[in-house]
Amino acid sequence: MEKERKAILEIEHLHLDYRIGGRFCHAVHDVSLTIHSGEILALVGESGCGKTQTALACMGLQPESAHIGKGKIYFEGRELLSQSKQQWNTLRGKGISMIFQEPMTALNPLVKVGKQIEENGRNHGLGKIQARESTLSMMEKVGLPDVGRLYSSYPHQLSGGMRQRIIIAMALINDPPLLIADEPTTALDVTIQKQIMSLMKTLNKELGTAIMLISHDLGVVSHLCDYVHIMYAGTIVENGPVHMILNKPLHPYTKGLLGSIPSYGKKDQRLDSIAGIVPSLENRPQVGCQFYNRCTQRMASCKNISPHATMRDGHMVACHLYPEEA
Amino acid sequence: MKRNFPLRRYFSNIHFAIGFYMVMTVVSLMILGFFYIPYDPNAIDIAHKLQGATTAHILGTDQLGRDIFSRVLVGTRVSLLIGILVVGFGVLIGTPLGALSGYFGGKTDEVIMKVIDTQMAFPGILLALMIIAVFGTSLQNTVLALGLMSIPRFTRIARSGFMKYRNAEFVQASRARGASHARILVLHILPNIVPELLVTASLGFASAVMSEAGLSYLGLGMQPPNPSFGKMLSEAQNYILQAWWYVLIPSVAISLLVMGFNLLGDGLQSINQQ
Amino acid sequence: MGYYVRKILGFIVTLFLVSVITFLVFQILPGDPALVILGVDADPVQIEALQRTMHVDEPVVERYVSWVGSALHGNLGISFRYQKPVSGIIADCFSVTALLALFTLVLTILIGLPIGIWLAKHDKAKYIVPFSLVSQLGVSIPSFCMGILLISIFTVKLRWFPSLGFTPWSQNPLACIKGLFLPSFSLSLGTSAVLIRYLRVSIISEQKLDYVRTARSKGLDENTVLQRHVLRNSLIPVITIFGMLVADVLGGSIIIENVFSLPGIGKLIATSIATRDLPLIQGLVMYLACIVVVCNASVDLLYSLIDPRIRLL
Amino acid sequence: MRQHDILVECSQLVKEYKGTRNKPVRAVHDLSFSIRQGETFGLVGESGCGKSTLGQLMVRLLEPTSGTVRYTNFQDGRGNRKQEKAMRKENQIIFQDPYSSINPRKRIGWLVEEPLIIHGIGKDAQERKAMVCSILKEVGLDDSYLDRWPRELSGGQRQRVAIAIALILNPSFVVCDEVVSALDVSVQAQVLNLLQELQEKFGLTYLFISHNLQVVSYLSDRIGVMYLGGLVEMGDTEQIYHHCLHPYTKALFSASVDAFDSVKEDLLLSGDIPSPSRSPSGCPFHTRCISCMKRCIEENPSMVEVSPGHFCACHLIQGMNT
Repeated sequence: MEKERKAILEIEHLHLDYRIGGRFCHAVHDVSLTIHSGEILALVGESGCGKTQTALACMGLQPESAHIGKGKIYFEGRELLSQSKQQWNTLRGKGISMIFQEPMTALNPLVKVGKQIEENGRNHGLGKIQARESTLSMMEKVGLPDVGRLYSSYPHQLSGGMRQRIIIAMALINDPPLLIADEPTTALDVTIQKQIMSLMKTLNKELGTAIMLISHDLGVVSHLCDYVHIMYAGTIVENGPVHMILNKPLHPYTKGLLGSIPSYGKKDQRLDSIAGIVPSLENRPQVGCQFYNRCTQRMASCKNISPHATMRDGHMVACHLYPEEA
Repeated sequence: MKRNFPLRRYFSNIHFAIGFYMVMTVVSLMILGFFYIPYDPNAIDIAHKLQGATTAHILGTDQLGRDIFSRVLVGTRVSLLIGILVVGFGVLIGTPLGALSGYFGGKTDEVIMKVIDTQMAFPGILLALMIIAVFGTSLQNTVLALGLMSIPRFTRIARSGFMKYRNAEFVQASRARGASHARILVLHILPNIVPELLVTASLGFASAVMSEAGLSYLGLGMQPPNPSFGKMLSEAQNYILQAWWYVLIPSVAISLLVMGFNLLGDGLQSINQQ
Repeated sequence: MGYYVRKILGFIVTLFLVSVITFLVFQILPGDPALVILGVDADPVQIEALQRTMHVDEPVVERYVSWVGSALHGNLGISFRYQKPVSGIIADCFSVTALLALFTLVLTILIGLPIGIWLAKHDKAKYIVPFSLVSQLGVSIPSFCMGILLISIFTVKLRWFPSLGFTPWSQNPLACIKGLFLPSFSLSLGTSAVLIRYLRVSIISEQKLDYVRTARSKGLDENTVLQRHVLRNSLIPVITIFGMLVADVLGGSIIIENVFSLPGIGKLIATSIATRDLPLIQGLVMYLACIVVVCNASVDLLYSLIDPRIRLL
Repeated sequence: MRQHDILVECSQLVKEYKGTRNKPVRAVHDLSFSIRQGETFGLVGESGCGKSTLGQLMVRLLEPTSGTVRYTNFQDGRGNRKQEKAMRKENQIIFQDPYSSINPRKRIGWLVEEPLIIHGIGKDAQERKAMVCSILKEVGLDDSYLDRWPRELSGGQRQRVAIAIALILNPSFVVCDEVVSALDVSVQAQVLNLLQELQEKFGLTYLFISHNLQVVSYLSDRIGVMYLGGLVEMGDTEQIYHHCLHPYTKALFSASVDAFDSVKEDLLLSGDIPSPSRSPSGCPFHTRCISCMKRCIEENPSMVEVSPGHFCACHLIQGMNT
């Protein structure tokens, strides 16, 4: 059923390193994923696992100190990493848009919000009047009231939820096929978070925009996404349809992550937490499983051999517990 | 290893390292001056006036034939002494004021900051000039005048530091644990702003040296015949046609000290921010 | 509106405190002020006359009120030395200092702005380290040292600039500019170094903010991001610095006018201290401080006009 | 069930701040409730609802504008230094941000020992050190941490240190203000487990403040839901979880998505949380409530006990009762 859909973004074996003390330390290690048109895909993991770095690489916005070693990113069949600065500029905001975590700081405090939305349209070839019209209609589409007045207000006059709506309007004004949303609701209150999530779902249905959602919150992901990739220390350890991952996790890290989430149902039980913390960039093993040190089911082979992704029960998992079947 | 580590961190900062050596150059000149001065710095020898560098006078002589090198050696004492006294004055008065202002806030803060802000209305050495105009020229009055001038910068830094930490969670927590105000001020907050105070002290030292030179250039600092760099400069200016190199010597001495302490301060600041 | 009311109130309070400080400092003269001013060997008649003009027998508050009252009417007393009204003497000198300050500020912007922006754009150690050392030189060499060095090079050796003195603008504008160039240049080295440093830090820290990333993710090219977003926002904190620089320039001009023998306020202060012409000093101090306060107030005003966030606070 | 002795009791607690133009801002508005010995009382609410202010009032970091906080097992500390010190020993607070909740310029050993010095506990340095080591062990850190600096520790470890500092005085009541909110899920679970272990071991009473309904309903025996400075609903966790009545609580449950549950009732609140400085008339929630009536705009509902131990402040409920 998914084969009918067109692949929009394909990441193939992406490696992203930082040079620390003369050594290359990987922030993203051999990540491959595909997003199809109209789909919502989630990248889930704890902080420092490389999910934001992956997303930034798709926008060409990774920090200057980052080094993309290997890998290819295809957007609608076109390779991105080898393109010129100018080509990046025409792609950003029109082909792929991105929204960020902090709605409080993501808008220029000195420019009227309407102008900031409009700027994205103007930059990609809309005329003055046309840009203004589509700004206003986009603002209505994201559920903002009284758009005429809001157009000429400054960011500090708006609440967090409203700002996030403005940012979404800005990202979608050129009707991009793909939206990358980096923790779009983390900084918001839960009731506002819910509003933004349902807005994103509506826009995904109405406009057909594919969304790559980056989140640490499996709860958010479970209600918004079709497909999930679980990242740990720069690698994707497990991926598959969201209900599969949640109901039948295979990788010990995914299991630990799910076990760590407190809920009423687990009352008076100990949470199955994972010992230790995500290793910092310098302390990641060059070979072997990244999760080796914290894993409760580790084996001798885990330390020296990097696991390969294998198909199991309808989803992919990279762990030696699930060897490749002949 | 443990002792070595912090020092390496400081000296790997180029600003700190250069500043340190500049200051040490001047300080070692001063120390040399305590043990050995080639000539009496105030001995007049008109026969040998305005000579260039010779083996007898390695930096030459001034308009009265006094040995410039000896005068430089003694002059460093004045600059450094005034610097230390002024910074001490500023730290001892400015920091507690800033601490009270920042920690307690409210009316205390308003009053203290209004007075401090008012002081900023007197540009440059104007405040010092006013005090000297009233009390006359002397070492004590110079220190008093420059010391008063240096209070605001310490008050500001201390205030912003104490304000930042006043409601920090660790301060709240220790207040909830029963720690007294004095304990919180001295043991919890102060250590956190010492690095910034050190930076300010270093920059304050530089500006004290500069202001003192300015005052004595105007003839309102140390009185002759005591050697001081500012005075030497203004004397040298009168002989600029005969001996152009003479103006260089006090200029370099002042700049070395000022730049040394400025670089030290800058270096400390960027080390703190790491 | 509350913002402006509070600002104006603060402005008035500052002016009041400035006048109190200026007044009080001159009241704590050790000993009999008339005796101090005229010297021990002065004529008793003269001393008595002076005591009368100084109203030493009245209470401090009354004297302050009458002093401020007449100061508000433009009467700052009579100079001992010149036997002329202080306000008239100040007015004569002020044009020199004002021109000098103006020249210095223009030079500061001409030097500081482009270099600061360039350095922020090229934020690499190989540019920053040498530059920051050079800028340290600018900050650390006192302007009077720099002035004397410039005189010895450009006036004495090369004879490019006239020697000391001042030509009024109305007489010969070119000669006026030539005469003021060296003093304002030596002042502007320090101030532009400060400006560059703040500008660079401000731009760089602004570039790290989230909204710049948002602007980039719209596909704007680097120059547009810089011009339309970063530069405008990072100039706002620099406005404050500029207010401080005005004070710096005025303070620096006190000494630099003496170095270049410019007949401005600074020169006047130095000579009046040497001659213990107290009413003149008092008037000069009050005058300079008021200029600084007014400058700072206008910077605040400018700030609130540019930054929409401020009015609400 | 645990004991029902009341440990802390608040009655008609009000805390006002001075806002812009001297208009008072009500951070906490007419709050009455009590916390029982040995229980975990969970306090949920969104930003600006006054839950942190309430936490600080409970340990007397802030003085209430009116109303009282009363402790049953020791004297009220007001005006009496000795009693105040005793109160400070019994009540502790732990904060959210692991990076600012411990002093970055002091070694771990010094930090953990300090409360002992303030309260004059322990004969000598040796005895105090032994106490420090034993409490560090309780929170899962060993002796090697004594000489380490906070900057060398991870977020989770710092939070453990913060817990150790709070518990070394052997308090009876601990306010946990968003203690796990800044931590990653796996570390959050470690700290939650630790808090539960320590509670059992030392018989602690927690006031657990969080915006995360999942965490609160996992950990708490009873829950209070706050909105704009007031409690809107309070009851046993079971009552709140299964039979919540207030529209806000319902919306909160609907919004705090749980990876395991399917959404029970899809309730989407419109609008933003009003700022506490512009609190609406009548029921504070009426601007966003889906079942707002005329009465709600005019009159603030009071807390009514709908079933034993379950309180709710809503005109809908009161309508049903009468």
